[in-house]
Amino acid sequence: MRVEFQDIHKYYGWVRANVGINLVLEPGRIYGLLGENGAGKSTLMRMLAGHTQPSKGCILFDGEVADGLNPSRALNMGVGMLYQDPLDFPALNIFENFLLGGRKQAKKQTLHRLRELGERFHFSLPPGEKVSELTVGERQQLELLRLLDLGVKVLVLDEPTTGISITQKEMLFATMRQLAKDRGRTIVFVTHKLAEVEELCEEVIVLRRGKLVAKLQSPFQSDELIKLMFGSEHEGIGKTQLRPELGKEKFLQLQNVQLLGDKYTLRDISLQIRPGEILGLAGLEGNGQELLLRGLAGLARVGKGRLIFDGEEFQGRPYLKFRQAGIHFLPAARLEHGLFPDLSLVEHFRLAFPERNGDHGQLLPEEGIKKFSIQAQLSTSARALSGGNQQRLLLALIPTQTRLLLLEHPTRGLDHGAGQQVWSHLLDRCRRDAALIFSSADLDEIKAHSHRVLVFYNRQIIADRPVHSLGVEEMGRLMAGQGRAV
Amino acid sequence: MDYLALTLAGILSAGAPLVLATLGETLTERAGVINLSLDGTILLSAMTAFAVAFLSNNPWLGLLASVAVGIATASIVALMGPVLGKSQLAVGFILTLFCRDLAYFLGHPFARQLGPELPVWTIPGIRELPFIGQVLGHHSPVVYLSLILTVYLWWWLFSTRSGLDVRAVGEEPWAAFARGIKVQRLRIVYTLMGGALVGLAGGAFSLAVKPGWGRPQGAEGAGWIALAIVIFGGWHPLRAALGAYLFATLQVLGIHLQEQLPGLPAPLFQVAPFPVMILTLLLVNVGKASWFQDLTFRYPGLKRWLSRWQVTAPAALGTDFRPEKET
Amino acid sequence: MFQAARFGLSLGRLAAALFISFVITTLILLVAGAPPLHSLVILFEGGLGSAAKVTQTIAVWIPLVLCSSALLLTFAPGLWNIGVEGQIILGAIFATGFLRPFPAGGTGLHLVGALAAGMIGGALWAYLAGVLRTWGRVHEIFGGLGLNFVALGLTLWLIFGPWRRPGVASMSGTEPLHHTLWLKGLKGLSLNPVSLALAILAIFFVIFLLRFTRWGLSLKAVGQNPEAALLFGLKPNRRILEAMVACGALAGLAGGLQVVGVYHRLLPAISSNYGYTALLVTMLASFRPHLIPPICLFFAVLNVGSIQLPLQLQLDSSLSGVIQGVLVLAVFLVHGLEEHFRLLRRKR
Amino acid sequence: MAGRAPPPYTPRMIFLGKLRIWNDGIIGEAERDDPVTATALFFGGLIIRHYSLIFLSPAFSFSSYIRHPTFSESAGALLTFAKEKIMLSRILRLCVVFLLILGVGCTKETKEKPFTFGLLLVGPYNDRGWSQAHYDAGLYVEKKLPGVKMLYLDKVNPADRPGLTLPQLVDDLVGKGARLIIANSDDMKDGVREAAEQHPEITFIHVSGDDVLTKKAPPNLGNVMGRMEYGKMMAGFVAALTTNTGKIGYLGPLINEETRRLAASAYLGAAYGWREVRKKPLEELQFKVSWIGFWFNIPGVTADPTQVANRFFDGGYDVVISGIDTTEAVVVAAQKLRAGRQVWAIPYDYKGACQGADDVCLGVPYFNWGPAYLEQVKAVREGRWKQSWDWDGPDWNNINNEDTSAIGFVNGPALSTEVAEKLNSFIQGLATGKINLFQGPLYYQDGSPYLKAGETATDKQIWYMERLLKGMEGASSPK
Repeated sequence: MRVEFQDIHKYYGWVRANVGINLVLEPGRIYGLLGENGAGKSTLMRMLAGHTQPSKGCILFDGEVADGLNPSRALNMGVGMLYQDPLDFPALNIFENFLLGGRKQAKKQTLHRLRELGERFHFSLPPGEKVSELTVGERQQLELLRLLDLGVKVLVLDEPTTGISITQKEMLFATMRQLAKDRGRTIVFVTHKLAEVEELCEEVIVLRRGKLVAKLQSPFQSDELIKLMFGSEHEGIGKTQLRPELGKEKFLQLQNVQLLGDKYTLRDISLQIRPGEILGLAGLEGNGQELLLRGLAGLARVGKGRLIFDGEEFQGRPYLKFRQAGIHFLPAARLEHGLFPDLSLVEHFRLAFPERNGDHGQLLPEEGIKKFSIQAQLSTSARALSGGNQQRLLLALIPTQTRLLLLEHPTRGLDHGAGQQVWSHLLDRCRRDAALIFSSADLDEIKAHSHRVLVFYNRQIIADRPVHSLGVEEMGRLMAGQGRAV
Repeated sequence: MDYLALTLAGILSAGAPLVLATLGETLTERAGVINLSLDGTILLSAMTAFAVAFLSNNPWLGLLASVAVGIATASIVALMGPVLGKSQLAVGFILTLFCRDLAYFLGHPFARQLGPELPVWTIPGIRELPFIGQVLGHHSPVVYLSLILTVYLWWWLFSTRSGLDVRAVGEEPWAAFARGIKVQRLRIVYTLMGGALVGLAGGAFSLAVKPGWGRPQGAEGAGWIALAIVIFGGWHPLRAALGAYLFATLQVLGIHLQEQLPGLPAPLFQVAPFPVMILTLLLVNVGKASWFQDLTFRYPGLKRWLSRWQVTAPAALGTDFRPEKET
Repeated sequence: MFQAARFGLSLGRLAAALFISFVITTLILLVAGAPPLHSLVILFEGGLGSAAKVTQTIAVWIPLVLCSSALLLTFAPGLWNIGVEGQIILGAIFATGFLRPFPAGGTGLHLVGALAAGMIGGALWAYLAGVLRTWGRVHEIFGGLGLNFVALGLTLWLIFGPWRRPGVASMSGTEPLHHTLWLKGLKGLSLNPVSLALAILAIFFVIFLLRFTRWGLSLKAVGQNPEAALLFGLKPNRRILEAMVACGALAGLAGGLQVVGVYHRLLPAISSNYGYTALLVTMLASFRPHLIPPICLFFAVLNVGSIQLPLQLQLDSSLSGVIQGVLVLAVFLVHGLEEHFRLLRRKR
Repeated sequence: MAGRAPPPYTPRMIFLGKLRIWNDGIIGEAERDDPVTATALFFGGLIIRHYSLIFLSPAFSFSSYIRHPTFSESAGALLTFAKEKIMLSRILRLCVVFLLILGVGCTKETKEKPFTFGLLLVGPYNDRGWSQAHYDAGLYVEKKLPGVKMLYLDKVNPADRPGLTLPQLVDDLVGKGARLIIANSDDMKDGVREAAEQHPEITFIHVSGDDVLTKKAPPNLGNVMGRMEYGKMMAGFVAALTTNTGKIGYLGPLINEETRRLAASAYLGAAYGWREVRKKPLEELQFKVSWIGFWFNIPGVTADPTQVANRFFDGGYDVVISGIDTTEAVVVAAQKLRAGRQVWAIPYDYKGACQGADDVCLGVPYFNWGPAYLEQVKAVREGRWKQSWDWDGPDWNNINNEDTSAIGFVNGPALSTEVAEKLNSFIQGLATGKINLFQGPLYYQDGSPYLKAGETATDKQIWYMERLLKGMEGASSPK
């Protein structure tokens, strides 16, 4: 089946997830859809699978406009999608998961199909087992079998290889080649791993910031792809600002720390930070940066090891102790996790600076608004602020005595100028002996501002290097699992 | 022996409306919707059932009317909750009060009237059996219905395709949506069907178990107890029905025990289901509390011990699912 | 200009909700075979028709306002404190318990003590629901509801058991308090200046807390975004417990006033469903404090006036509850439809 | 379309008495084939009709409209605009009052009123029990004394009328012109006394109370009660002569002197019948009292009388004597009978309590409050009322004479003629004083003496029954 995207736009409030995408997918081919986190890959594919509708533009199947697509219609048209976070039913067993949304047929037959498909791919999926007991990889296998059983014509796989073994991966690739060649299926392989794209795909589509930046034929040049993905023209954040001097003493130390997250565990982290130091965390989302930042803020449980701040052991202490010690965390989802949507700016100031009671009426908030050039009034609610203003508000709310700043994606969603402003504030803080640890999907930003870079891959820190010894390209390669670990 | 058989028969009969209501609510909650309005719905349908039976002199029409009332109130829950995205809990709560008062208001002319009751059926084959015959052989049709429905719903929910769809919708609506299951439609349909059963429970009260209408009818509080039993029963039809019978036993036994142990405070038996409900919820949910996670981290055995007791609520229970909100 | 437009919009909403309620109420009355307008006139006359009735209405208004303003405190952090009913009961139990050792009478000091005991009782019960919520993750609706029934059971046990009247086992209540322990009303009227003052004080106090203190603000913050509240160091769990306790104390005060000011003894129905009615009031007010007193007044008029329906029209007095329920449902419906159509429009 | 038969789903099936509106015919007939549309039109039509007429038709009488529930009635009403204006202004005034909260109160209606007495009933006026007996007595007074009007309010108990106190209700009745207030429940004792103190100009009767006896009553409060002991003795007698198993259950309300007295009387009657008539040893008679905690069922508060009755029957008790205000015992007995068991029940309080339960009802001891009420009303109206404590007995000439006898016993359809005959001679014995069951030696349940041998109980001894009697099972006092 031939799939055509015509001028697809997708907006979520302020966010432009997809902008004017035109694309044709031919039957019998394997496409790689490449891009950094937040580039709009998943959104585009979710529209194809009918999970969400485009704000503008349309999708054509074999030249016919598919209007008002929903998952059930998309499935009927033959589009199946394997979601990154498996969209399955942990509380039900494997057989039931296989059955759901599938063809109506006898139980015996279904069981037979499940066994047959499992054998073909060497997946071990006992029908009676609960899905909540499976690994993410096994859950993806199950989903894959289910989609194949449905006989989809267009198969979208969103990061399918994260949790499966190399043999299983090779089997999977072989199957996909077979499906494409012999049965004329269209396969879209959404990934950030260059090696897999090079190994499997005949064509690669690169998205960057919601736009389609390239469509290339195999064979690919790795360097070129990395440039396309992460940008090489340094359009991002200015790098001219001076880095602060480093202090002497190591005021934050992690010794063989184990961090326990909701979804995964980070093991054996050892780190040292000095005042004024800026540490960039590079890595694709879900590889451990989030957990490290939260762990340092006292929001994740420390399983083993010691977390020493200013000579005191902090593991096991409540979040408030961390906060009182001058550690401050700003989440990436500003409105969802960081602000109170319906409270006004003044109220935010009142909440953030309890000790400065006298100033609450006007002075402090006005000062803050001016200093951080927040374009709003005192009575504006946080919900009504633009992304940049939300971030500026969050910065304005950081207590003055803060000594360790932990930021997730400090400039995500901001334009150039706003990003510059954010950084000048942050650097200013660091010059006054605060340390800063931030994660970013923009490698140029990391390159521009960090003293040191940690690269995460596969939920491990695979590199801890001074920034001058690590180029953007190499960072990208390491993140995509293509470099040697250090 | 005779006494035991008669007591058992009494429990089956007294528990029947409660079983119907718990089954209905179990069905609704399995689809991810909480219908909190049970207590009011039961009264309103009990009143309607009696009024219709009284006017038409036909208890079966009354039973039908009770089902209709159950569906009607459930449709308000479905409209406000799944469709319009208002808080299901809030709407259910308001409806509880509203339906109860409406029942008293509209039922006023029918209070303390003599009206028709559902007939008692004798099951020929079973009636003659020595012990079982006395327990099972001679009951109102709603009692048989409650027994049959319990087994049927259990089979349906866990062994059929449509039952699977319902569970899927209540667990992961977005996953179900991605698989082309019409989540919204199923939620509405099963809210209504659950409501129908709850309505039937009301009819069973006023046409069989506590025949007649009045203020109070005697069914007051049954809805809340049913809600508690749904939780106690872990959203499983068999266990829920068992819970309902357990409660009926408790009530029958309560009168007995009160004579044997006069020191026992009588209200104990009236309020017993509620502490049990709180305890069940505690066991279900405490695993998510951070202090408890700390504890299980230190003593991993605790988690295993707890998991033996745990039942899980449908993961998406009471949540808002509206795909149109995404865009 | 913007303000005016918003005001107009909310007025429109109100008009729509009122219209819907009016239509439904009319229907219900017609179905019941009652003359619709006449019934409504009787209902309102029954609540406002004479000075005595107005004072009765105010007597109902007092606990309603106390409980509704208490609920504002728990709704601020997003809690559904359905357990307020049980908190009233516990307040009544504690107040009665405090006064029981004084069968020969006492002074005003005893009354103050009884009210304080009532507040403590309500607060304790609320604290229990709060702990279940914060530490046990038991949703406050189910925790509170369960505790309501337990509170009722406790009352009954006391009335039939340790606090029974000698030789009597009846649900009709405990031995009445000595008349010096009655919080007296104005001569010949059921209007009680002390209770009235306490209720007015309570609503102003709650408005003050929510509008002008950081504590009130942090409650709202917890309700809006618990995660951000945690990041801001606002201790969401502690705030939730505090809100519950404060709410429980006010509800307990209402319960204590029911004992010393209205019934002069402990009854099983001492809470008079005011907790549930107050929940309706608060929802109808959409959690806006300044709407609480008028809505409470409206509901109190309905409650008091409804007694005229059986007296004059041989109707059941539960019409008041029907109207109250319809009103809140209508407001929900109007809000829900508005949002629904906005979503649909946005989709298009 | 004209002349077509009404469709099968006419609203008659749905709602009572509204058929006229349908048949009036604003609603198009063609839609009747479609139930949904028809229902919508039915309701829509109701509303449109009711409100459009007010605003559109200048010739339509507003006041007659709101006075009458249906169009067909109101159409016949007079087209008086004057009245309409009065009503409108009343509404307007109400609005003003409502807005100003404490605005000027309405002027009282100044019409000449007939003599009005108020009746406060603890249960529903149609409970086929205690409250209905009082209600019927009120109707009896209205019938006997033209120009006397009854105002009644039923369900006066805190569970049904939360938030309202007895003095408030009395205020309201007094405001409506009542000059005599009768409160019919033991429960209202404290409230009545309080109200009587507040309204010294009004006469109060507290039924079943003893405030006059204990001298707690203010001078404007009197007590009335019927000597139900005799009725209960007859009930017990009949039960003992009918039972096959020798087990009699007594469904008791709450525990106090009155209820102990009545339960004990029933036992005495049963014991007499068992020993003297059936000539069986008293040890073989089981008589058990189960208390539910109030005069009628309040779910979640009292024990459920349905359950208690069920337990009696399932436990082999084949006659249940009801001591509560409602009819659960009879209803459950009828269910058991249909299930093939041979059981009987004896309701209480109300003459018509046997209706509808023909095959199980042995008879009913009932109160006939009419004569007492009539006397009180007359006395108050004529200004010769004096405080008294009346304990009225049956008219032994004819205990079922509605003009003279305060209590009676109606034989039930299930009563065998043989037992009925024996009952008659028992009643004769009571009437002539040949049989006096409150005669010693009698012992309390705990073995302590109640009446010495040969001693006959005084009224006070009977009234203040402290415990149940020896031979009865069940709690004597709250534990």
